[in-house]
Amino acid sequence: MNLHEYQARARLKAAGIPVPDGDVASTPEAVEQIAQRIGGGVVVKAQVHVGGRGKAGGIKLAADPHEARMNAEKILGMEIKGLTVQKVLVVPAAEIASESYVGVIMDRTSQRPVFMVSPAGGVDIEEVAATTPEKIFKATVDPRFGILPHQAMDLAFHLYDDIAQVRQAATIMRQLYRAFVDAGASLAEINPLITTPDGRVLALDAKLAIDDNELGRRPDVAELRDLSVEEPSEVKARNASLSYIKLDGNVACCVNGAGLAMATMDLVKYYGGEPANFLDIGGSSSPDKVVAALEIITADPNVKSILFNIFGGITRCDDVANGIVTATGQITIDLPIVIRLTGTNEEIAVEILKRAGFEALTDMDAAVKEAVRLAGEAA
Amino acid sequence: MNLHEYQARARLKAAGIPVPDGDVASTPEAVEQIAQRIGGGVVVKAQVHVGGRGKAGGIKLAADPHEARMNAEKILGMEIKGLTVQKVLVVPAAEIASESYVGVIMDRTSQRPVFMVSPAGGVDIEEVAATTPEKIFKATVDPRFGILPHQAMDLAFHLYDDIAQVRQAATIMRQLYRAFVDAGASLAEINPLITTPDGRVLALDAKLAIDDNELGRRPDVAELRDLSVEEPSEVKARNASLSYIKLDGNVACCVNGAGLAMATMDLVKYYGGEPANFLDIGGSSSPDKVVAALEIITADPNVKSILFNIFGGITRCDDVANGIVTATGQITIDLPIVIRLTGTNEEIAVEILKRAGFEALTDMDAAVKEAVRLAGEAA
Amino acid sequence: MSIFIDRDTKLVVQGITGRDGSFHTKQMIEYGTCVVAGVTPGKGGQRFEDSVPIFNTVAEAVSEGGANASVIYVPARFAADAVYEAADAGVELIVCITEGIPVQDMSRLMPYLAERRVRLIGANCPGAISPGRAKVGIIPGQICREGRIGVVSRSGTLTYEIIHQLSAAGLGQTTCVGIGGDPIIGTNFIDCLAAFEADDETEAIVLIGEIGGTDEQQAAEYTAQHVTKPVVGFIAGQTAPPGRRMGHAGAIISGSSGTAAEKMAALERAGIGVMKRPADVVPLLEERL
Amino acid sequence: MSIFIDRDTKLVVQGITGRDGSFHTKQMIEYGTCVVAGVTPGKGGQRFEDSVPIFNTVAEAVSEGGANASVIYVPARFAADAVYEAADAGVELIVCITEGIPVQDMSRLMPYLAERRVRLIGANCPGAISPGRAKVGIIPGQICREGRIGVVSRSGTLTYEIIHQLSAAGLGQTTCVGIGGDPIIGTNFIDCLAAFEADDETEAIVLIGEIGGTDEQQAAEYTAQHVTKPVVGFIAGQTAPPGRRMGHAGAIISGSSGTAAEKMAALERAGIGVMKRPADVVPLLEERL
Repeated sequence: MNLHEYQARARLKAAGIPVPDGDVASTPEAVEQIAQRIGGGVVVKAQVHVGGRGKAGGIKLAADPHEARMNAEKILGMEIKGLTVQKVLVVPAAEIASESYVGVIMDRTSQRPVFMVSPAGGVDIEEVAATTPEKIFKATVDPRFGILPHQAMDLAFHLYDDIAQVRQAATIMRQLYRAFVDAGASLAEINPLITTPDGRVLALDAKLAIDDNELGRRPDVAELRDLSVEEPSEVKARNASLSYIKLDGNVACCVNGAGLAMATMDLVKYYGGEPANFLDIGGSSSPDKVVAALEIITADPNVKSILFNIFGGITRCDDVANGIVTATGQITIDLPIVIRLTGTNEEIAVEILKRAGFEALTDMDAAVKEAVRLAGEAA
Repeated sequence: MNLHEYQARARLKAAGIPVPDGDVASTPEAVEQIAQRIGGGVVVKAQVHVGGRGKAGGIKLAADPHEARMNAEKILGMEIKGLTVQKVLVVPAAEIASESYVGVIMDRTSQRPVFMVSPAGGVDIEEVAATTPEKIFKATVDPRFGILPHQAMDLAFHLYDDIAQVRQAATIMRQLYRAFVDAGASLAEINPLITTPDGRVLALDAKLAIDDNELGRRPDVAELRDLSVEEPSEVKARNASLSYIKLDGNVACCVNGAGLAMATMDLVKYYGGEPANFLDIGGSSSPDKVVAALEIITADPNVKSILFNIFGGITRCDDVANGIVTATGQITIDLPIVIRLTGTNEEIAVEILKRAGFEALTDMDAAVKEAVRLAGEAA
Repeated sequence: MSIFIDRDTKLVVQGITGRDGSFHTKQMIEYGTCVVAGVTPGKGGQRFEDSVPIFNTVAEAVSEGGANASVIYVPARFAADAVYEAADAGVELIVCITEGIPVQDMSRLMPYLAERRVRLIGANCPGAISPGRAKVGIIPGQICREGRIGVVSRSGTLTYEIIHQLSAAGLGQTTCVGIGGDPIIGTNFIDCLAAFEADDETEAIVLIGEIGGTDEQQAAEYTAQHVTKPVVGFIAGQTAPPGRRMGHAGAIISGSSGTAAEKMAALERAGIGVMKRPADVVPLLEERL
Repeated sequence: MSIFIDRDTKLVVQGITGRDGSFHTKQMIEYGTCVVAGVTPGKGGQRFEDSVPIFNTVAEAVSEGGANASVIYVPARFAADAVYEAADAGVELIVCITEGIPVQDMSRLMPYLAERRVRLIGANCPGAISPGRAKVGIIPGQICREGRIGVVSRSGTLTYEIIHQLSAAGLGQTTCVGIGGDPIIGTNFIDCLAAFEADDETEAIVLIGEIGGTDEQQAAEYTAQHVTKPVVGFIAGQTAPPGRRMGHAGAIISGSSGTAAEKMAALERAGIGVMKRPADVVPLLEERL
């Protein structure tokens, strides 16, 4: 789960990191009021979960409250990479002497949090890494000890020469690590970390990505989820304990297990089709889950055929069969359904389906080919 | 630094450990009011830093607020092992089904915190260890991980059979460890940890000993120091950055370094004398410290002779010599002073002392013998 | 021979009285696994299905029950604790089936295990099976067959699919290991490749990977340098959209964006036979055996 | 030979520009110690006394200055951090003079050092001196003399007193180590006894202990089993009142109340010559040499 900038900066601030004044708003009027309170020039920043907001026109400078309101009118409601802007953050226009990058990421290879800093901040860090990798500095953190003061100092010396700024940046890194741990984050980023002309070090932007496995024990973080910016079908799927990602194809896939789901999508493509989604109904699945899955799939107008691919292990094939029969009784599905089932309780499932008028296949390749063919016919 | 029971229980409570209601008071009237508020029978407990309060009559049960007041009148002002009771804690008289011991101590040998529990609580744990060592169970904590849930459960299974009580006790141990770490403690103890007839697990008494080196960074703990129960001369010494412990002999010792100070005391005893104190003037000593040391020493009416034993290293002998000259100018000292100096700036020191009419020795044994002789003559 | 688990595996089941734990314990016992003990705090002294003794702690399951391996089915919020407990009790192998352990917990746990030289498989994995000898976890026994292929996979049901295809073609397995797909796991591809390489009975290895991370690339490099036996591989997720979970910064650290194309190229370069679809596993292996 | 420090010790001074650090650096250089670098964050690029280069970090002092040992004079609140920094920079020996590090910090620090196999002497100790070769810390050089006695002590000035008596009697030292009196220290008596036993030049060992803990008892046991060279010992605190710092519980864990009488008896049992007073060191040693 990604936090909005305004949510992330609130957590960084709570950890002691200096961030500029500012507030979030969802109407131009509220933006004007915030700008009034702040006084002087402000920046209005779209709150959406994508990079490149600036280039897309989602970040605008305003000289006074009136202009802030005008900017907010333009930004609120605009689409950036498919996401509608519903909130903007209003912050004072900072005087910037330098811009750096500071981030901490949970690294799979070292199995530890890794700090990464660069004196080339305020731009896409991936581009810095590609064009000037010598400007990126890293330190691996032992999670039993956290970032040690000398590690933070070492990194900060790569950003600044002035010892006062080095110490400020080192303190910020330790606070950022604290925020990273306390939020259950997989990524915590400040880009840019700026210096002001009078020598202060400030976090001008903030990003926090949360490990979904942490949400159960961190209600304070879980409540930050903003459903309004998510695909409604994905929200529905999550509520039904399904893992679903909408795609652009027309062969809907309903699979148990993420790896098999991906392999099924790949096989759809292999046989010339296009998958309409990723959908993992998970391990111990109940008929209810299958009903929810079919509701989500059939709500997508692009879908032309539905493919079930179930390898029974913990998932019992008869549960899935019952779900299909129940769902097709509850909602009208006028799309062709191809079912492949094998494993636990396969025979019972085939019997259940047969009685309801469905045929069941046992070979994955045959099922995928058939679903692709049916979608092609319908298109 | 030791905390009072009422201070320790407040910290345990803040860590989530269930402790009975209760409050501290320094007058019988206040005790009556607290007992009134609590209702029913109460226990009035002397707040002094010694064990064996109960045997000494410092803990008394009262059936009602009036009796509580009467008990408080007896306990407040009483002396227990040389310490005057200035405060009492008033708690409800708990119904006790069982009493256990739970403690965590920083262990020198393993260099780690060690948990120790016993189902034989409510009594002197040292006696339990001596008479029934099989009733004591231990677990070493890795300070990088804290007490692990399974360690707490393992220990709790030694205290209780009922799984609900086991879980309560395990949670309390984890909270106790948290309190131990957060207070910078070297010892945290609950004795007794009780069960009530209805199955709850409660901390009935609490003890926290704080590592003095932690006080600088923990103002919330440092402010709990109760100067009123400390020997005034020791408070004065600490304020002058001296380490001083009053003893019963008549040869005052003023030494640089704790080990040499102890060796000097031992040598006083070896030559038939009795040391009046332990006094370490520390490493980088200034004349001011020597003045403070002499003021403290001469305020003890038992002292019959004063022995300086200074081995100059970081401590400069001339600083000590100047301190002696300054102090003897400021305060009238009509006690014999024996001075032994050797090491850094020894010659300058001898010269300074000679001009002020003092003789300086260089041999430790000779100086100690002389100080013992002078004290013997004066006695 | 087989790797990690065998007939001498003496298993303790942590969470034996839970819904998943009891179901799969029955399956493991039916399969012939030597389940010597179960653990459920507070149920010490009882017996599971009138036979397997239950203890309050893993330490007792080891000292009194003689367990040398553990499998964990406890709920997610207790799962990391269960791994610490098993490690402290002195088992040699811990298989954690439970899904949902936060990655920061795993990060702290790994050096604890390293200090004690305990092998963890998972978490969030189907476990391992050495057909005809022992099954630890949830891989369905009926799809496996004794034989000479080693299987290692980050996936669950996809692994079953491939094992199913192998068995159907008469290609039995020495051991199948599901290492789990979480960002931080106890046993990785390389650990399994090394074990299969050292295992006399294993004649060829099937490696099943996924998008994300760089484990497959590292496995490919390791294979090129250290594995003499034939290896075939599959990468799921060729059509998956670019990951939405991890920001760009992660890819900079790993030096890779973790796509299927990258990974398949890495396997190819290492001389590994790359399947285009699961059904390719049999012909690719048969070419190489 | 000598132990821990010698002519090949290349020292970095952490906190070289502080009051204590600068004073003692001059003394160490005057004594002939090879001080190759100093560290004060923000003063990197400057020079101490126009000669010793100052770096911002210990890592630079090692990589650019060539240091292989570190001595720490920074204030107490930074001292534990300074030890972590030195350990990460890869020095072999860290001597921490600073007093006042909380015992819980030391407890967390010790396994960090153990993983990196770095020796820490102290904290809160006077350091070590190998007369005529190198001095790391604050032991006054002028009281020492080259020779064949190894000295190890928990104390500061008491050690000087005893070294003074040795030197005055012509009994020079291979190395004198002040291990510090804190409850948790990096190098203990046994480490030093083992090193002196292995050191060809050392012919006899003086051990100076104090009340509290059980280090001296353990040292006595170790001596009985592993030390062939003559050892004489002193325990300070025979007249000290029972400790007020640690409750009864600590003594149960250690199985000892840590009194001088207990410790002297343990030394006696181990065949160590026990001094009744510091001045006994010379006659006791002479009996044994």
